[in-house]
Amino acid sequence: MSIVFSGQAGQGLQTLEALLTRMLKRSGYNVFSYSEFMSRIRGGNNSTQVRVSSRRVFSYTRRIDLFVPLHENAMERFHDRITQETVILGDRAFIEEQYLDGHHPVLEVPINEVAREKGGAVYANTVLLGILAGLFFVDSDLMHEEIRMILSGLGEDRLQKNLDASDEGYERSKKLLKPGQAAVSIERTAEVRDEVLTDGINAVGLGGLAGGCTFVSSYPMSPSTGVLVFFTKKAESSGVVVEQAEDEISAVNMAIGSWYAGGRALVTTSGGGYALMVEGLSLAGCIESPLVIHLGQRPGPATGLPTRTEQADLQFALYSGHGEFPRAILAPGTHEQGFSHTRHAFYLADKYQVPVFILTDQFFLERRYNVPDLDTSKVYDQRFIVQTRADYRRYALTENGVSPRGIPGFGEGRVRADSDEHDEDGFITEDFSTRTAMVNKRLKKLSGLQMEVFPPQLFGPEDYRNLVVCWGSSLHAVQEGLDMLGRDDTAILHYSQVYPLAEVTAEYLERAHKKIVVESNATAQFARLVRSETGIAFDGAILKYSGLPLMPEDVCEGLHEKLGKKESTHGRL
Amino acid sequence: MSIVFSGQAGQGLQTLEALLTRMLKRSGYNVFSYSEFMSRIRGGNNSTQVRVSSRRVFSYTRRIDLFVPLHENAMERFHDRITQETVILGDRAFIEEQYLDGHHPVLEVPINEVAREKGGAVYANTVLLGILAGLFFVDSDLMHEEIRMILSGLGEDRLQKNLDASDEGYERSKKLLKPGQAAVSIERTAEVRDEVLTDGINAVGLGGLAGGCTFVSSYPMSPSTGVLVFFTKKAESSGVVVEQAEDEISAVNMAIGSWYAGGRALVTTSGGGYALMVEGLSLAGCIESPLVIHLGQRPGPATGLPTRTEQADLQFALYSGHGEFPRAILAPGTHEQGFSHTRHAFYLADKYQVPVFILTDQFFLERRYNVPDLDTSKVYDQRFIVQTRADYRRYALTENGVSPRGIPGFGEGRVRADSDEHDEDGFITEDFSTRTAMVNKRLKKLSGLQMEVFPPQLFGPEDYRNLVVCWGSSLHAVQEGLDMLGRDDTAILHYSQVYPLAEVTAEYLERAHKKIVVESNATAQFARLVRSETGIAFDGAILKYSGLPLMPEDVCEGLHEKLGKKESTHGRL
Amino acid sequence: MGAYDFDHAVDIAWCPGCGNFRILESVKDALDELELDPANVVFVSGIGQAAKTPQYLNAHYFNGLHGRTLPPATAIKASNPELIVIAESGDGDMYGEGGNHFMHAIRRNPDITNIVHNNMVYALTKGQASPTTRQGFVTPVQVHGVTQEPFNPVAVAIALDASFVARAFAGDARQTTDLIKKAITHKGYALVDIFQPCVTYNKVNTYGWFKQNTYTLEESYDPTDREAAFRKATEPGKFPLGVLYIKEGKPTFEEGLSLYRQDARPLYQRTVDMEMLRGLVDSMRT
Amino acid sequence: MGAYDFDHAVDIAWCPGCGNFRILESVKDALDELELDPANVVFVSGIGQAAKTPQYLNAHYFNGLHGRTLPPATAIKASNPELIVIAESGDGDMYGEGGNHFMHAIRRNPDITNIVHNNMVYALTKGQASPTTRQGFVTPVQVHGVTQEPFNPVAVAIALDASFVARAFAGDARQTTDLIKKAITHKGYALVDIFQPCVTYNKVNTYGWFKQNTYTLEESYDPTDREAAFRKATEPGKFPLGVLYIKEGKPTFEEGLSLYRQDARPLYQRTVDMEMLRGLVDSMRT
Ligand SMILES: Cc1ncc(C[n+]2csc(CCOP(=O)(O)OP(=O)(O)O)c2C)c(N)n1
Ligand SMILES: Cc1ncc(C[n+]2csc(CCOP(=O)(O)OP(=O)(O)O)c2C)c(N)n1
Ligand code: SF4
Ligand code: SF4
Ligand SMILES: [Mg+2]
Ligand SMILES: [Mg+2]
Repeated sequence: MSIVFSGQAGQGLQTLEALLTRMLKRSGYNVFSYSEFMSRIRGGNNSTQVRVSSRRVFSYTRRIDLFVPLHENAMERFHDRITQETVILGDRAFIEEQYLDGHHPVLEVPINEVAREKGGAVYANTVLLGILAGLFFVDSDLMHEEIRMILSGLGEDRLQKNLDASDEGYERSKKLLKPGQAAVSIERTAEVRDEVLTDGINAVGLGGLAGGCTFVSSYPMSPSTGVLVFFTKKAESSGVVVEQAEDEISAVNMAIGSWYAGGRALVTTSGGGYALMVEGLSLAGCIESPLVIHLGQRPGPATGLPTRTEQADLQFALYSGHGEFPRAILAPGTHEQGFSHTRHAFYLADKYQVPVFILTDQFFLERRYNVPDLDTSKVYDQRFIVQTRADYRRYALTENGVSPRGIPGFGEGRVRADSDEHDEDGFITEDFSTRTAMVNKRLKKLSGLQMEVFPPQLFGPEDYRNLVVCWGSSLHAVQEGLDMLGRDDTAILHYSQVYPLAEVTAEYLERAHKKIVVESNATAQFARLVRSETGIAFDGAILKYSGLPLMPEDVCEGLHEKLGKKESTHGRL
Repeated sequence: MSIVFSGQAGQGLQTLEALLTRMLKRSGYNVFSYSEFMSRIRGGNNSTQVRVSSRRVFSYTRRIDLFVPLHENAMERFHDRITQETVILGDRAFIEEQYLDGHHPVLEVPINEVAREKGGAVYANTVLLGILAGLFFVDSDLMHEEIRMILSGLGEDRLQKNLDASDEGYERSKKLLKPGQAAVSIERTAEVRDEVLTDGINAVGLGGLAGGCTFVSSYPMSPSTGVLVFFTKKAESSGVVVEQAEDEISAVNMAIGSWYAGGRALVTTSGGGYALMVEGLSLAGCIESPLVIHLGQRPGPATGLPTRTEQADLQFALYSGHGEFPRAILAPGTHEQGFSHTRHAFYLADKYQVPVFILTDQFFLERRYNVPDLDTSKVYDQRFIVQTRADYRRYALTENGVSPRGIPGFGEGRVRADSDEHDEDGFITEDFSTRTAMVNKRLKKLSGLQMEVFPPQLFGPEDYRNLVVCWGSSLHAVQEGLDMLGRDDTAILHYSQVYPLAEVTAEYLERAHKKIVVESNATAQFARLVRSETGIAFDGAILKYSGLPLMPEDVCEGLHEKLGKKESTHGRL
Repeated sequence: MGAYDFDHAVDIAWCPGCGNFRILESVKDALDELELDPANVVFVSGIGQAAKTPQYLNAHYFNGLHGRTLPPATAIKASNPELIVIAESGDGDMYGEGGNHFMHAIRRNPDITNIVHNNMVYALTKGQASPTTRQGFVTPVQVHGVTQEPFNPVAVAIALDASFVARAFAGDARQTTDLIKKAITHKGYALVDIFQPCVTYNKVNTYGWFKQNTYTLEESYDPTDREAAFRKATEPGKFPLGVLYIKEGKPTFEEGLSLYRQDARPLYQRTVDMEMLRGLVDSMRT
Repeated sequence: MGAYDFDHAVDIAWCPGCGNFRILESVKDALDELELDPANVVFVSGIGQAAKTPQYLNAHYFNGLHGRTLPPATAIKASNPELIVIAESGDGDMYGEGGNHFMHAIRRNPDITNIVHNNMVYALTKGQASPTTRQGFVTPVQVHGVTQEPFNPVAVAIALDASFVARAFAGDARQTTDLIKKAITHKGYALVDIFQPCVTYNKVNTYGWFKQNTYTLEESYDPTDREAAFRKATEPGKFPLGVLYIKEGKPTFEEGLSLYRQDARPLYQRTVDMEMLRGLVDSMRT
C-alpha cells in the first residue's frame, strides 16, 4: 500500500515520515519511505511516500493508494498519479473540485480543524498520525511511545498536546469507513518489529565507522550533508575528528593529510563539491594516499536540481583527475551494501593506497526501509601501516605496486610524500626511467583491485533470454518493475561495484539475447563503460533524468516496449 | 642532421635555440627544435635539439649527429644516445673520458676560453652560434642581423661583444675540419627563407586572435603559461583583456562571465589547473555558455613532471564536470592546426554555446619549426549573439537545441543565466518535465557538433593492411617512425579532433588487418574512447610516458615488434 | 510599481519574515531612486538563499556557482564597463567558499557593488555554521557550538585597503537603501555587508538581537581614516552601521585595462583586426 | 652537522645567492636550537621554489599541491597532536592560490607554524606577479607593471585576530631563526612572513632593497595591542620586522576536538569500538 502526503516545506513532513515509519515497522509492517522535496526551506510543494506491506518494499512507486493533501495546492503536481482507485483523505478545503465528483473515493477528515481544537495547526501531523495508526490497527500505546521518543525535545506541554491530537485522530479513524468498507488488511510479521529501520545516510555512516573511519572533513552540500551530520553526532562516542572545511578543496586536502598522519579519512560531497576535489584526487593518486570519497549524486550540470536524484556522475568519478592512477568505485544497491561497501571502501583504500568512491545518490541516501540487520560482526579493523625503520622508503618498488605505508611519529624512518614525480625515497626526481617505473608501480595496483572486485549479482533465471543490467540505487526499482511485467525469461544483473569492472561481465552479456541497461541518467554512462571494456553494446536503454527516482513503472513500461510482448519462454510453461 | 646542446638551466640555451633556428631558417634550411628542461631555474641539466634538413622536419629524434656539451655533467644523461657516429663538439673539459678514446669523432673547440677572451663566459653561446654558422655556411651578415635582433635589449657594449664572439666562432669553424672531412652538406631552399617559424604557443595564440578572442583569464602553469604571455604581449594592439587570476577557479569563472557579457574568452592551463576549473566547466554546460579551454598537457598525476610532456588528460577533458552536457575536444597535430583549430574552437563554442577544448601538450607547445604560412585569410569573425527583444528568452527551446544568445546591454530583453535547472526564461524551476526538456535540449547540440567534426586524416595507402592510429602532437613522430620502418602496407590515421569522434572511425578500423594505436600515455586512452564508441579494440598499443616526447625511433621499434617482419605486401612488389 | 518589479506575481522561495525580503526591497528602492535602467543592470550571484535575490527583480542576472560571485562580476564589468554590476550573495558564499575571490577582488578594485546578506548561517543547506557565525552557536554540524573566531569581513576589507566598506542591518530599510545607493555610486569595489535575520536557522541573531547589538556611526565619523576604521571594525560590543571606510582615488580594474584607453567600445562590439593579424604572422618570417 | 642535515651531498635546485638558502639554514638552526627530534617534525609544503625547502632537510614531509599547504597541515596536527607541524611555502602558494585556506586556518587556529617565503614574485613559473608584488613591477604577464594593491599578509592576519604574526628578512639570519623559534614554541597558529630576495626574477626587491626598507621593532613594542599592531602592519614607509602581534590564550583547533579530551591517543592508535557500533545499529531497531 502506497500512501502519499503532499505538503509544504516547513510543515513537518519529515517528522511525520519518521514517526509513521517507525510506528508501522514496530507494529510488524514492512515499510519504505521517501520524500521528494524542493530546494527551499518554506513553501513550494513536497511529498512523502510511505509504503506499507506484508512483503519487503524498497522502491518509490508511481502508484498512490492513499493520498493526503496538506495544503492548498497539494494535488497540483499529482494529477497524473491520482487514479480512480486512489483514496483521498483529508480536509475538504485541500481536495480539488474535480476529485469531489463522486467517482473518486474520498475520506473527508477536517484534520486542521481537529488540530486547531487540540491547540493549533501544528498538530495536524499528529492528528494524521493518529488516523493512520487507527487504520493500520496500531496499538495506541506504541503510538504514544513513538511520539514521546521523537518529539521529546518539545517540552511537556506541547508533547501532551501532540499525544491528545493523535488520540483524537485515532478515534476519528474508527468512524471513517462506511459499513462494508474494509480497513487496511495487510499482514504483519513479528520478526519485522525488531528489524533495523534505516536510510542510506545511516547505512553509509555506520559502514564508515565499521571501516575504522576516524576523520571526516567536508563542506555541506545536498544530498551528502547527512553523512557529515551523522559523523558529527557520533564524533565523541566513536573518536572521529569531524571538521566542516571552508571549501571542498580544503576538505579533500585535509582528508589526505589525515591519512598521511595515520587517520582514516572520508569526505562526503556531491558532484559540484566533488568537482573541486578533483585536483586532490590526483594528489592522492600521486602520493599513493588512501582516500574514501562518498559522492552522493544529484542532477547536474552545475547547481542543477539540488534536492533531486540522478546517477550521472559515474564517468566523472571514473575519469576525473589529471594523469593516470588507479581507483575503485563502489555503488551500493541496498542499505546492507551501503553499510558493507563503505566498510569495504576503507579496506580497499588502505590496502592499495588508492582513492575509493562510494557512489550513491539522493534517492539512495534519503529512502528508508527496514532490514533484518547490518552485520557488524565483520567489523573491519585491519591496519596496513607499518612501523618504519631508519632506512624506510615510502615508495619502495614491490611486486604488486604496493609499498609498505609508514606514517610520521611511528618508527625511525622519514616519511616523504611528494606530489612531484619521486624516487623510492619520496624525493623529487626527473629521471625518465624512474618516472616510467613509478607510473607502472602505481598502475600495477589495478590488478590487485581487480582481484577483489565485488562481482555483479544475478537475480532471476540462470538461463535467461534477456538480461536487464543496472547499478547502484536502481536495483529495487528494476526488480519490482520486472516483477510487474512478470517475465520469467528475463534476469537482472546488478553491479554494486562499477570499477574495476568485474571480468565476468562479458560472459554474462554474451549469454543474453537482448541486453537492456537501466540507469538514472541521460547518456547511459554505465553502458558506455561496459562497451569501453568489453566492446559489447546494449540493445536498449531505459533512462530517467527528470530528477525523480526511477520507478518500477518506468522499468516495467520500458521493458515492455524493448522486449515486446511476453513470449512463451523457457520451456517452463 | 640532429644537433643537441646540453647545458644547465640559466645558461641561456633558449636564446641560443632562438638565434640558431631563425638564422638557419633564413639561410634556407628547414629547421626543427625542441628543448627538454627540468623544473628548476638554475643548474641541473637541460638540452636542446635542433634539426636541420633539406626536407621539412617536425619531430624530436633519439639520434644525435652533433653533440655539444656545455657544462661538466652535460653528457651524463645522453650515454644511450651518443653513438660512434655522433660528432662531439666543444670544450675538452666537458667531454667525458670515455668519448676521448679515439673511436668517437670529436671536434675540440675551447668555447669557454674563446668566450672569456671576448669578454666572459656568457659569450659562449654566441661563440657556438658562430661555429655553427660557419659549419652551415651561413652568411655572416645574416648572423649579425639575428644577434642584433634577439639581443637588442642588452645595450650596445654587450651587443658588440656578442657580435665579436660570434665572429670568432665563425672563424674557428673554418679550421675545425681536418682536410678531407666534409663540412655540412644539406641542401637549402630559397622558399624556406621566408617561411613562418613558429612554436605551438604562437600557433595557438594567433589562432585565438583569428578566432576573435577578446578575453583571457588564467593562472600561470607550465606548459600553458606561454599562451597567457602571448596574449599579454598582444593585449593592447589587439584589444584583448588579459588577467592573471588569483587561482584557476577565478580564471574559469571570469571567462564564463566575460562570454555572458559579450566577450570571447579563453583560459589556458594544464592538468592540475584544469582540475580546479572542472566545476566551471559544468557551469558553462548548464548555462550554455561558450568557453574555450586551452589545456596544455604535462605528466601527472598531481604535480608530476611540470616541464615534461604527456597525452594523459584526454579522458579527463572528456568526462570531467558533474552532470551531462556536450563539449568538443580538438587536438591539433601540426602548427597549422594549432592555428586553425584554435580559431575553429571559438567558432564552435560560440555557435553551439558549449565548452571547447584545445588539447595540446608541452611538446606541441615548445617545439618549433618552419611552416609555409598560417592562413589568416579565413579569419573567423562570425558573431552568434543577437540583439534581444523585450520578450527575449535565453533558453528558448529550439529544433537543434541552440537558443539565440543575447547579452546584457544589447537589446531590450533581460538575459538570465542560471546554474540551477531553469525554464526557457532562465528562472529556477523544479518542474520535472521542464528538466527533462532542458537536458534533451542541451544534449541535442551534440548532433550539430558531430556534423562539424574534423575527420581524421589518412596518410599512406588507401588499401592499407595495417593502420596506425594517433592523435594530437604524436602525428609527426609516427610519420617519421613509419618512414624509418619503410613499410608500404601501413597507413596512418591521425585525429585532430578526438571528440565527438568522427563517425567514419569504425569504417577505417574495420578495413585494417592490424590496428595499432600510438599514444603518449600509459593506458591508451584514445583506444579506450574508440572502443567505447565503436566496440572495436586495437591489436596493440605503443605507449610512452617517461616524460620525453614520442620519438620516431619509439614508433619504428614498436611497429616493428607489433607488425612483425615486413611482409611482401600490396601487390606492389 | 518600480522599474525592477515584475508585472506578474512571483513565488518567492523565502520563509515569511526572512530578512531577505527587506534587502530585496532596499535593493529595488536604491536602483529606483538612482533611476538606473534595468537594461543596464546585471546582478551576479552564487548559490544560497541570498543568492536567489536576483530571481526576484527584473534585471539581468548571472546566477553562477556557490562561492563564485566575484570572478564573473569582475569579468562582466571588464567586458562591458557600461554595465552596472552588482554582486549579491550570502556570507557563506562570499566569505567561505568564495573567500579567496573576496580578497583578490578587493585588490583588483573593479567598479562593482558587493552586497552580502550576512545571516551568520548557511541557510539553504539547513543551518550549518558560516564563517560569520558567532562562537558558541550550536548547529547540526557544530554540535558543541562554534569554536572558531568569526570572520570579520569589514576588518579584513579594511586590512586589504578596500575602496568602500559599509555595514547595514536589513531591519533598517532606509539606511540600507542609502548605503546601497552610496555603494553603487561609489567608483570602485564597494562592500555592503548587511546583517540579515534568518528566522528559521538562526534563532540567536534575530531582528531584536541585531537591533540591540548595532548602532549607527556618528555623523562626525571620518571614513577616510584607516586606523579609525579598523578600530571601529574590531571594537568589542555593538557593531557600527554605516560607511566604515572609504579609500579615495583608487584606480579601478577597468581603468587599468589598456585596451579601453584607445577605444572605449565594449568587447562585444569589436571584430578581428585582420591586418594586425597578418602583420603578426608575417613578423615571424624574419 | 645538525640533526636536520643529510649525511650526503644534496643537489639543491635553487639559484646561487637565493634567499631560500638563508631561510633553509635559519629553519634548521631553529629546530636544532630547540632540540626537536626530526622524527616528530613534519613539514608541509605546496609547489614553488620555496615549497622545495622540505626536500633539503632531514625531517618528514608532505609536499602537496600548489596552494594547499594549510589544509593538510591542519589535518596532520589534528590527527596526531604530538607532531610538530611546519607549513612552509611561497607567497603565491599561500596568499594567491591558497588565500582562502590562509584566512580560515587563522580562524581555526591549529598549533602549527606557517613560514612564508615572500619574494614578491612567482619564481618557479618564471617571474609573474604574486599577490605581494609591489605596484609598478613589470613582468612577462604584467607588461605595464602591476596595478593591484599588494596583499598585506600581516595586516590581514591581524584583522583575522591571528594568534601570532611575525615578519622577518632572510638576510638577517639570527633574527629569522629567533622568530621561527618563537613561532614554533608559540601555542596556536603562528605566521612568519619572511622577505626573501629572489635574485633571478626580482631585480627590484633585492637584499639591498629589503635592508633599506625594513627595520626591527623597538624593544618597547607591545605585540598584544591589536590596534598598534594594525598601525605597524599598515604604516607607510619601511616594513617593521619582529613579532607584530600576539593574541594570547586562544584555544587551538586540536584542543577544541572533543575526542582528545577523553583519550589523548593519536588517531593511528585507535581501533573500532565494536560494542559501540553494535549499540548504534541496535538503537535503530526501536
Ligand atoms: C561547490 C558547492 N558546495 C556546496 C554547495 C551547497 N551550498 C549551497 S548554498 C550553501 C550555503 C549557503 O550559505 P550562504 O552563502 O550563507 O547563503 P544563505 O543560504 O545563508 O543565504 C551551500 C553550502 C554548493 N551549491 N556548491
Ligand atoms: C593548481 C596549480 N596551478 C599552478 C601551478 C604552477 N605553479 C607552480 S609554482 C607556482 C607559483 C609559485 O610561486 P610562489 O608560491 O610565490 O613560490 P616561489 O616559486 O616564488 O618560491 C605556480 C603558479 C601549479 N603547480 N598548480
Ligand atoms: S531559511 Fe533563513 S535565510 Fe532562508 S528564507 Fe528562511 S529565514 Fe530566510
Ligand atoms: S628563481 Fe628566485 S626564488 Fe627561485 S631559486 Fe632562483 S633566486 Fe631563488
Ligand atoms: Mg548565510
Ligand atoms: Mg614567490
